[in-house]
Amino acid sequence: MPDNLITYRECIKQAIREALLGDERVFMMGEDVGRYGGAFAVSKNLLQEFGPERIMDTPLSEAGFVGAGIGAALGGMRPIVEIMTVNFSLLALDQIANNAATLLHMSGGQFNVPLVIRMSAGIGRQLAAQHSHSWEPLFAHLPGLRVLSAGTHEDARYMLAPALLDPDPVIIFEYTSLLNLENKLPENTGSIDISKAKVRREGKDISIITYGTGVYKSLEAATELAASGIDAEVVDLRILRPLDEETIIASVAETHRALIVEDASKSVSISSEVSARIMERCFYELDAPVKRLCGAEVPIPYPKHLEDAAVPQPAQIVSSIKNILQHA
Amino acid sequence: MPDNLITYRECIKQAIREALLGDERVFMMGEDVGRYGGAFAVSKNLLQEFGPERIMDTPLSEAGFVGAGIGAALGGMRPIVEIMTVNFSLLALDQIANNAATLLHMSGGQFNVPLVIRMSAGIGRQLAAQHSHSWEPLFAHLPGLRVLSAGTHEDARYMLAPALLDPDPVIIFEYTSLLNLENKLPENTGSIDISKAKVRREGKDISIITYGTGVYKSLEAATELAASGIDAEVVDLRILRPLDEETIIASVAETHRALIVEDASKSVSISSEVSARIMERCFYELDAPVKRLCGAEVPIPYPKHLEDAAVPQPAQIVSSIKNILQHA
Amino acid sequence: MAQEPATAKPLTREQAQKLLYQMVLIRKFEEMSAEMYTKTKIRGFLHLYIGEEAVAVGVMQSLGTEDNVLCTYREHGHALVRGLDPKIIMAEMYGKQEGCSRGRGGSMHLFDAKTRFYGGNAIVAGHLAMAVGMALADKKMKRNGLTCCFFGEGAIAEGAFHEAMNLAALWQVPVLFVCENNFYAMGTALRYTHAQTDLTLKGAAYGIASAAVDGMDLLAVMQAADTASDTVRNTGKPYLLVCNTYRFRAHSMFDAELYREKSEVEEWKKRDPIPGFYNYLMLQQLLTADDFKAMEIQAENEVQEAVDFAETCSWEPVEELTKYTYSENAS
Amino acid sequence: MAQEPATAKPLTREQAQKLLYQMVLIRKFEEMSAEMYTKTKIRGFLHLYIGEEAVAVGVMQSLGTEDNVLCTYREHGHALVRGLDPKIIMAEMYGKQEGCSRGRGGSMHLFDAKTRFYGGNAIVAGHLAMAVGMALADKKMKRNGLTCCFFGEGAIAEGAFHEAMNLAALWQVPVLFVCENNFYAMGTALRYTHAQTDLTLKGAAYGIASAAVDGMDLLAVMQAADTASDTVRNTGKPYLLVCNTYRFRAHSMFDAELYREKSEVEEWKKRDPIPGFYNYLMLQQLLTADDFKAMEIQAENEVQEAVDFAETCSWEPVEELTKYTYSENAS
Ligand SMILES: Cc1ncc(C[n+]2csc(CCOP(=O)(O)OP(=O)(O)O)c2C)c(N)n1
Ligand SMILES: Cc1ncc(C[n+]2csc(CCOP(=O)(O)OP(=O)(O)O)c2C)c(N)n1
Ligand SMILES: [Mg+2]
Ligand SMILES: [Mg+2]
Repeated sequence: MPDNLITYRECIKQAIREALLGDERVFMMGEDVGRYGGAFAVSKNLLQEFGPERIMDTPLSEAGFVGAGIGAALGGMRPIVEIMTVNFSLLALDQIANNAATLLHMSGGQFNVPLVIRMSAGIGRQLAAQHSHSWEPLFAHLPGLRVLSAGTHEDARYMLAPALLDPDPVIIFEYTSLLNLENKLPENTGSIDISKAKVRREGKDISIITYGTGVYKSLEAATELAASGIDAEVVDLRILRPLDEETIIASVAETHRALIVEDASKSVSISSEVSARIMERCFYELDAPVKRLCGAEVPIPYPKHLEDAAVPQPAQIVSSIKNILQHA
Repeated sequence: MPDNLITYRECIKQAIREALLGDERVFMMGEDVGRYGGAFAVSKNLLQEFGPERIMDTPLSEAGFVGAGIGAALGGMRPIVEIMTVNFSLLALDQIANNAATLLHMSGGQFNVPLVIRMSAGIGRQLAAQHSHSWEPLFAHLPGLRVLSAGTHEDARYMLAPALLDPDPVIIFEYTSLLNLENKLPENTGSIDISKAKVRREGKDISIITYGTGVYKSLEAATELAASGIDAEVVDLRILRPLDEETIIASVAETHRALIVEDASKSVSISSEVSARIMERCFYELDAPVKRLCGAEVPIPYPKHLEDAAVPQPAQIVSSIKNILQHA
Repeated sequence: MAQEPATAKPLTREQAQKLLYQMVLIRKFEEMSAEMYTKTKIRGFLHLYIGEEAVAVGVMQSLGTEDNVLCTYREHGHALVRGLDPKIIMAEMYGKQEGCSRGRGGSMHLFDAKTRFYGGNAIVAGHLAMAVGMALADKKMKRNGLTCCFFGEGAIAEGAFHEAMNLAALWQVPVLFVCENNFYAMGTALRYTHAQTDLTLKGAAYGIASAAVDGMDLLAVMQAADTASDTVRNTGKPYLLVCNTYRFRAHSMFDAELYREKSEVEEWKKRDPIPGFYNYLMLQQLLTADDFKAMEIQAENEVQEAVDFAETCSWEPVEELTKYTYSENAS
Repeated sequence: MAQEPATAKPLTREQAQKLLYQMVLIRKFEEMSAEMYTKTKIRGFLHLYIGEEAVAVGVMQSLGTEDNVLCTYREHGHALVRGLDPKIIMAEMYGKQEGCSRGRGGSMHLFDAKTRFYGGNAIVAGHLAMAVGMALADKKMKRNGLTCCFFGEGAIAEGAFHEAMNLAALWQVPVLFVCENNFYAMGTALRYTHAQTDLTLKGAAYGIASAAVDGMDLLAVMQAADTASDTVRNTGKPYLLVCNTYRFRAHSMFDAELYREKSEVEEWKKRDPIPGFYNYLMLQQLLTADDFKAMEIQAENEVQEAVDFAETCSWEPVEELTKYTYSENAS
């Protein structure tokens, strides 16, 4: 890679290596993370470097190994559990919702669960209905969880460390379609505040509020809009639960307009929540109704043209924004 | 019971009996539906009446028997699968999301899944964190499902029949805290349109939009408000997916104000979705920002006073509405 | 019922009486709980262990303080034997903040960090994989403890059981799986829950050593549990111990018991572990009738004190509702 | 590899050649699929069955048209043998609307109502309980069919396997569970997936009859499958048939095969089911070298026609994206 260009995959891998090197309580487990090298080659060679105690291949047993991760966290370890893709996460959702998310409160503060669960997510590789889910909204509904979404190289590289320091369960969504993408890492990051959203581009005409694969798509759209003289701000939510409401409100209070963009299907989504919060906090500041550009309400089909049609594309972001600005 | 008063429990039971009598493809299965008589005595004596082929006790295997229900539906039966309470439903969520909800689309229209899943839901019986979930929002996010909420005796009695006629998977939420409640059934119901919300009380000052246990609570609040000269409309969503947007919009277009009430915790909830839709469709008609009164973002604790504090109560509905009207 | 098992471990008078006392205390504590339930002091679900006392007492005596214990929602007995003060258990069941879970959990969710008592878990079979993970942590951290996980025979039908057993066996971690087979999962009898009703055969499917024992016979349970715990400690591998027992009471307070004959319950009551062990101790001259009287009075007093304590305890302020949803909210 | 199994069923020349042809067709079809993948005509995941052909061919010949078939994402072979036209399979893999799932599913989701082919299921072990339910429906409706459910040995670690087996055995429904044990679940070898690697022992935990067979030997598979299917039909009960086999190719197109030695693959290739069965037929004089040549050409032609067909097929209009999300949207 020329200069300081780095792939999103390499960002995740470096984050994991750093975590394993920095704390011997950290270990990683999941399906095919070891001998196979990770379903998406994220953990390639880590088994060789750290050995089978730190990089544990598990059988196909999502509920089992997530539950074991919770137990290991209770027992003083700092497990990184990889669910190969979000599509298999429902098998472990009872463990996550009923154990990881509730134990601290239910035990009156006695038992916290310092567990990190990483999952590949997102659509865009023609994997069809059962392998293309965007289930961020399901996790973001559950009290007791912290839910992160790594929509940029920066977050892929630097979110894991603070997640591991969090005494409570943290879910990290990573995006398969970004894995091969190269980008620069910002200088001097190294510590990320995982309670804060981040303005990825400042602008004064409208706030594009997004996360995950929506971030680069929105930045692309913003660049195109700039050519038409429209100055869009791009807010990367990053933390889907608990939402950083202040950053959202601050942005919309400045721009007076908002478009929320996400791949997940529209009903009962992150976008719904963001829209409702803007309604509650910024109603009198709005120059136009907040709009949502979300995934279609459909199981994702296999062919490229239908898959593309199922989630927002930069061109739609551009046209939606032009539309909002024309009518306001 | 005097006159035509009937308990919510009896409503459900009659609905099930009617279904079993009316179509021999219908059978019911679930944990303890037979010999035990149903965890909440809903199906008491049905085993005696219909025999073990039609009322099947299953082992503790939520994923297994829900999956089997999907298979039986594919095989031409019309299964009513009871998940004892919503709290165990995550164990079957993969089956529901990846099989029941996607098969029709994924197979290009070849395989529909005429399955009905009933679940007891809601809080109010001091069952603590793992047994007090309000997970309607999780199900309402999933394309391919129809999600119903029986917040009244009428719906407990008459929703099942149209659900069984639906060629696609239907999830019905029933509310444990209502089981012993007696009420009259409206005359001449008998057929319910499960694509439509229902205005349970007409009013012109504000729309209370709600579902589930929120319905009777909101009606109670509306009665109290009427005493203060406030005329609140109560919209029972009933169908949480796909939402009947038109009824919501029509109501808010008349009242120009809305409060959304639900027991589920606030973030990424049904209320979020309803608020976002009102934003999109009624922004210019609103006299005040839409507010949400939802469950607290917390695992539900056991003691009565904390449990009560965790979900909206009629008094809060009243004060929230007074607040909205004062500030508008 | 007073037959001596093959190789009873020689008991001192003190040990013997302590064990009997534990069973009596559970019995009295739960009888009082039922009473307090009807007086609406206790609410929610209440699952009584009456009849099954020999299992908790017999297994728990084989454990040490460094071991972890996980139970189901039917865990008052286990909590008592593990050493939780009856006062804080009763306060918990009242929902008072002096309770062992701050009143947040109630009967189904007793937790206590000091005694490594990890609940009180109310999703059937939901704690089995956690137990495997706790044992994994012990193994990784080279600590000596084992993890003891109690569950009902109904739990074995859940996929969670299968995954936990396979992982424990694959990873070779020290978990003692204790199946409390009381022959019913709510109203569903063993034969309607499992195609294969010999539950020890389940172990073989994972290459896990298994044994079954008469769970109404305290000495038999003790011996089987000692063997099981020793095996887990010596091999570092999991073990499945099936204790065949019976609950004399309803599943919970909402159970009309339509699914079993009264006569069946009466048959099992003849095998009540308390008179069983009582008779044995009398025969061995390790107990007098007066000892037992005193024991009953002591247990009744302890239970009454627990109730008195719970009555005086306080409600958590509503303002603290969301405290401990996340750790940063901790004071 | 040409040893005759104990009690081979006497084959006519026509039958024998048809079976061989099916294996050859799968092989050619998949080689072409791999090629079309590299040409980016096919996208997404592509899981090849090459090396495992004897399992699908051997089992499927024991089934009738009234039987249901459920498979995993590695199902091109099963679809072909079940009688789906190679054209509509290839069109599906191209994502064209003339495909068997209207192009919506691709390689992992072949569906065909006419032949009772219920996918193409890509959540590992997610289709097992469905299979049980389909068999339950057959039983309730007093139809004669059995339900045949294929899955990999990796699936056995999932809780879903356990629940499905127990339910099938409890309910006594006619399911033929066929475990295609190719010794790897992606990169995880059998010994890292299961503590108990003798998979037939799994059946015993549910009282389900089980057998294992050399899945590289078509005649052996046929015979074992006939026994299994007959047993299911005659008893109405489930059966677990473990076919030990091997995939010669990578798990999918994204697999560097770091987890196994090339030499291991080469060893297994010596047991390739196609030359194995070819040699047997030559010995039995049921096949000539010319027959085989002709067969290969015929298969190549069929596959080429499938590709040609797929090329000419059309894309579903974007406007139809949400069609069939619900039945009422159906035209
Ligand atoms: C996953 C799940 N499903 C259903 C229930 C409801 N439920 C509570 S206890 C119980 C029976 C459990 O039987 P068993 O495991 O034998 O334990 P026992 O109550 O007999 O001690 C059921 C069905 C639950 N708590 N969790
Ligand atoms: C529930 C679930 N977890 C993980 C995956 C990812 N995955 C796809 S195939 C596979 C291996 C399956 O192995 P096996 O069952 O032996 O079948 P094989 O591919 O060998 O035919 C895995 C882990 C999945 N599809 N579903
Ligand atoms: Mg039991
Ligand atoms: Mg395999």
